[in-house]
Amino acid sequence: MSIVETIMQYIGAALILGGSVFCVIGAIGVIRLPDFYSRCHAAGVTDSAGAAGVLFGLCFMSAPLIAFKLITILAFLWLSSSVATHALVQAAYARGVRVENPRVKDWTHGQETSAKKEGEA
Amino acid sequence: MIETNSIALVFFAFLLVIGVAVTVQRNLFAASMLTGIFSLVSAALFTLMDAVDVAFTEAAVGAGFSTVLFLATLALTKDTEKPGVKRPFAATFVVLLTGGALIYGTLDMPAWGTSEAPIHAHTASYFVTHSITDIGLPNIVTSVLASYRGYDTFGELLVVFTAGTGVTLLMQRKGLFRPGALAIPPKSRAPYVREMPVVRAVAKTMLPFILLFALYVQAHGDFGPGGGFQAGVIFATGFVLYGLIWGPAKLQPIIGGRPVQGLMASGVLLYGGVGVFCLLMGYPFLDYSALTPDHPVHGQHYGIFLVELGVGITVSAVMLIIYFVFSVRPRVGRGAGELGP
Amino acid sequence: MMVFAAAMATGALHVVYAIAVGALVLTMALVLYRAVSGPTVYDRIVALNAFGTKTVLLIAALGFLYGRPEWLDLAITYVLINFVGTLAVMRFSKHGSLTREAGDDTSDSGGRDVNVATAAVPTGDNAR
Amino acid sequence: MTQAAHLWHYWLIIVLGMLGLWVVIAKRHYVKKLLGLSIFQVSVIMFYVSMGKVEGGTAPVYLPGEDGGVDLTAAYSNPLPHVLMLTAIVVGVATTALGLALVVRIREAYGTSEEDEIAAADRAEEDELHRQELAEEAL
Amino acid sequence: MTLSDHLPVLLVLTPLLGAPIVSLFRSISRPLATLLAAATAAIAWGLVQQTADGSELNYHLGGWAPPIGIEYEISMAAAWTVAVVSTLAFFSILAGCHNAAREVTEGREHLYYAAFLLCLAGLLGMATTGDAFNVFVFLEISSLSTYTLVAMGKGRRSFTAAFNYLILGTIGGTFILLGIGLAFQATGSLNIDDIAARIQDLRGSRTVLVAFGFLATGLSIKLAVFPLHQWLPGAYAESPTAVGAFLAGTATKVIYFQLIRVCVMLFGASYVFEELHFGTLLRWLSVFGMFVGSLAAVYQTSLKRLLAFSSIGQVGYLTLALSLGSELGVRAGLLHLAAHGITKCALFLVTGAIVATTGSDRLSRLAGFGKRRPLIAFAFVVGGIGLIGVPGTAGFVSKWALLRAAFESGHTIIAVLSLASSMIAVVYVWRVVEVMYLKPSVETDSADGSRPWALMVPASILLAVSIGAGLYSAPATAYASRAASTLWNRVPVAAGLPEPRPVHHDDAHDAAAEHGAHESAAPEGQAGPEEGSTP
Repeated sequence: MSIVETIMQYIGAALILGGSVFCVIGAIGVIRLPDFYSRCHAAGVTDSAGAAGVLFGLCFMSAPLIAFKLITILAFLWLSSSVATHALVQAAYARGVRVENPRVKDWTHGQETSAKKEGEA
Repeated sequence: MIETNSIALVFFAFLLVIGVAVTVQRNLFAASMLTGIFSLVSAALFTLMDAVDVAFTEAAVGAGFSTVLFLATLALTKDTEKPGVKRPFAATFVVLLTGGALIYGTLDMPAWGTSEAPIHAHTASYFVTHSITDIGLPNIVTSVLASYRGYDTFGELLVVFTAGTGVTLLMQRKGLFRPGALAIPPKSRAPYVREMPVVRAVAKTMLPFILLFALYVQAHGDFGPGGGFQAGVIFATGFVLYGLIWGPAKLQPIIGGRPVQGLMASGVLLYGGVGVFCLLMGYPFLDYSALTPDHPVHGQHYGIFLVELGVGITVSAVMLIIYFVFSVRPRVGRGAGELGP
Repeated sequence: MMVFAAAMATGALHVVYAIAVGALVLTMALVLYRAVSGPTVYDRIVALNAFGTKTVLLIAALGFLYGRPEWLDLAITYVLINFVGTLAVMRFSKHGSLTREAGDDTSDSGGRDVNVATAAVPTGDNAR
Repeated sequence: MTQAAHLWHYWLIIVLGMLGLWVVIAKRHYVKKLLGLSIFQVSVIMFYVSMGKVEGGTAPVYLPGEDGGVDLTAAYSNPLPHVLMLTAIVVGVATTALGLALVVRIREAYGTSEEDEIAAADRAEEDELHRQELAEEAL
Repeated sequence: MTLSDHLPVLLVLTPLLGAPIVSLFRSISRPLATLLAAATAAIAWGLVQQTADGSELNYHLGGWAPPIGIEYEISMAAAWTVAVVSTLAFFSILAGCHNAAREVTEGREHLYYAAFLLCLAGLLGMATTGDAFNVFVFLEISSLSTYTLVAMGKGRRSFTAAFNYLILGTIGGTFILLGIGLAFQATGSLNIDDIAARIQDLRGSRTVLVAFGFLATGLSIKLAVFPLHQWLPGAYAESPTAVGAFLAGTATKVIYFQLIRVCVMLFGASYVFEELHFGTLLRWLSVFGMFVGSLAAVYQTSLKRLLAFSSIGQVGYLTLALSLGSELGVRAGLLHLAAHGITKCALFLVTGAIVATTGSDRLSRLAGFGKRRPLIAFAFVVGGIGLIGVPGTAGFVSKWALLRAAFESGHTIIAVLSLASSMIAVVYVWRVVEVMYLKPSVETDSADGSRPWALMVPASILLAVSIGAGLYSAPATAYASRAASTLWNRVPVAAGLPEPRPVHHDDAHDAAAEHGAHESAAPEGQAGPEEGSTP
């Protein structure tokens, strides 16, 4: 095994472990954060940083074809999960789901009526 | 093995939690989503148990298509369940009896995973040892599926066809497939058109790749997990995505009515036609050696390719039709006792 | 260096995959808790979506752990299914129960009989 | 007790399946019944698949061998249950689709998808018919 | 191989491939479906003729020998069953031709006929296959199409009937799947003969016991054996006339044949009846079923429901014959399978004709029907007499065989009880006769513009067959005796693994050359029609 491969494996291992850590952190966020929108953010961390870490890390360990598939998965994942979250948040907002975090000004409250109207249109 | 077992144990715990959640959840939208996740986790468990083809199918069908159907149904029916159960003690008794009998039956089964179990000793050993020379494909599952037990698969295709026929009979309204039958009145345009532009753009980008991936799965089934059935479902899923975002009225001119119904039958006829061709050549039904009598192995390859194609065509057509007739069904008002067509 | 490389190639790499799998399983467990407990349907959907994507990563990692990484096709399917599933939830719940839970974040209004305003039928006139 | 160490996979699967069966029998809402049915079916599929697992084996797709051929010495899991279960999955989804189509029609015809309400509606209809017949006979 | 060698598979293929073809040609779907059903029936009778000497036809699908591949195995009993089933299917479809137009929404008859043919194909495939899992596959084809067909009935209750049938039927099917799986686990084979031979050494195994339990329970659900019969009345009574006639005549009969095979062939009669004493359990369930079904039939107010409950009672006779655990019992079972199938199919068709003239199948609407429509009423009486088992009808032949079998196995009480339940049959048939002939006509028929003759012609032919077989029963009884004895005395042989096909040594290289594959040292597998990309 050449030095280059070894270094690649180290980088890969580091990325995988880093991605795993991001996943767990994000998951804790999904549990602990107070309202829907901030939980969305936490879930997003697992889907972006977590997924990227794990999948890029695996890329470093694998043959070109496998790496290509991994990149494809990552591309699909990034596109689909971010879009799904976006659509979901928009729907939730239109339905008047509130921000619960007391330290942030609840600006949904003021616009609730117009949001409701839009949602029913 | 300890690794496998511990991961399996965690998966089982997930499945139990999800199962209980499905049972107690009275919001049926949530219950359907949880069932989808149940399928996804069980598919992961199948992978762990080396059943990659089964996992592929379960993910595409159980987690994907079934869930979409459940949701589409719930959009048409009442979506919360009334509290309370029917005959809880009788049900529990039946379930305990059945489960007890099954557990009693496992007591004489060989330990999980032993390679000496009789199930591995007899026919399976033949498939593992000889399918490479008999048929010559790396994926043993495909060899068994399409050739050794090709008739079962033919039956399976007919099951799909039956479902397609049945759902169409039950749900299709007259003139549904006529062009313009689904013209959207301007007032109710909102639900589709108002859909977020970002979603639309991304879906449009992904669509060709999904269809391409389906073709890849179709062709690659001989070499790895995949095959006609999985490809058919994924192909249909691409169109389902299109229908979800642009609405069935936009989907209808693309898939057409009669053409899809024709495809539904033609996949079955392609599969059966290959068999009948063998029969006419003087070989038994579905003996693909008849395709190239000089080189039986080549015949097997051609035969498997053709029948997998037939499976793919019928499955995608049936899935599309089923989704389509569900999604265009108008929602009935609450308590309306009117009859259907 | 070569010694390390040998270690990486045999045992350590395996351990890395195992840790990744463990972390992903932990993530799934936590997210599943959110999916089961709610409180709003939107929370469930987000959690289930995240659960699905973690399954994708898990399948990929498992493939490497067991030395058959060519199973990645499976993971691609999972991504697609997950995306379509989430969109389907949103599309079909447009007039459904999602509105119902949004109002009260405290409980599932499961059994409550709330009148769903019969919103415009999307494909109106083929009914007749 | 030694058996528990070897058979717990099967037993957990059986518990899952029985959960599904319980939902089918005890729940009243038709969609819920179908959800339970699909859980039951998935468990049966799992039961088959786990019978096919060989310890230390790998998926039944040939590994490349030493001499450019395939590796026949490796332990492969049993492909036969997998093939059977592909069919069973298809049967499951076909049943689900048909069942859901029926649920939609039932809902349209009765205005509900709860079993007891439908039974009550049927009984009321039957009673009404009977009453009419009695009235006719009396005439 | 000549065409007649292919008859076993052609029998199933004709309706199976006929269904998609029928669904494509909507304008000629009606005559096409009738033609296909007729062809199927002809093939089935050809098989009866081929097996008449007690031989067994084997057909290896895909060219793979039994334990590896799927085998069609047509014994005399199987040929008997498929002949009855396909003939009844032909007559039902002939009758349904007329009625489909009214009962199925316009523009969809072609799909209706496709479902009909699929149902037939599923039943035939189940009866002829020699592979346990293949039984499940074809069971599901027939079940799924049955659910659809039942839901085609007139009122909204047909939907609930179909749904209940779907739920119970799927549970039954899944139980059967579990049973097959456990037997597969114990023996490693899926071929019925092979399992049967291997299971003889595993008699003490708890797995085998539970496998039998699940197979028997699953089949009992599908067969509507007494405590598991809830789906049957709705499914038969709410479905369209032709479907009701077809199901009543065939569906339970094929399942019954499967139960015979499971008890006698798969697990071995000595295991099932002597070790497990399954016969005792089944016998009492049958007796209960006979009484419950017949008594419930007495209290029905609609004709179709009356016939449906009578079917539950008749299933009791069928299982009673099997539960005797003797060759004579199987013979009686085979005879009753045919006799009841023909009679019940005819009765449902006559009921269809009654509905077509009066507009309802309520008993109260039949007052004075005997004077208004003497021929239809007479046909019903003839059918009812067959149902009771009066001498001179096919029903008598089979019930006599059953009584003889019961006496010979020493079950005198059972024989007396079955006679007693026949007396209840007299009561419910008499109720109809009383209403039709003795009550004054209260109203004129609500003419709904349909001609009952399309239904009456096939029904009369079937009734004539029933009377003919009752008067001249020798060929049928002789065939059934022989079929029962071959089935009963069959010794299963464990199938060894076949030799693999000879390898063409240059296959891989040829293929590589032909398809331009670059890796000359590629594994043989990669030389497929599409180029491989295995990493």
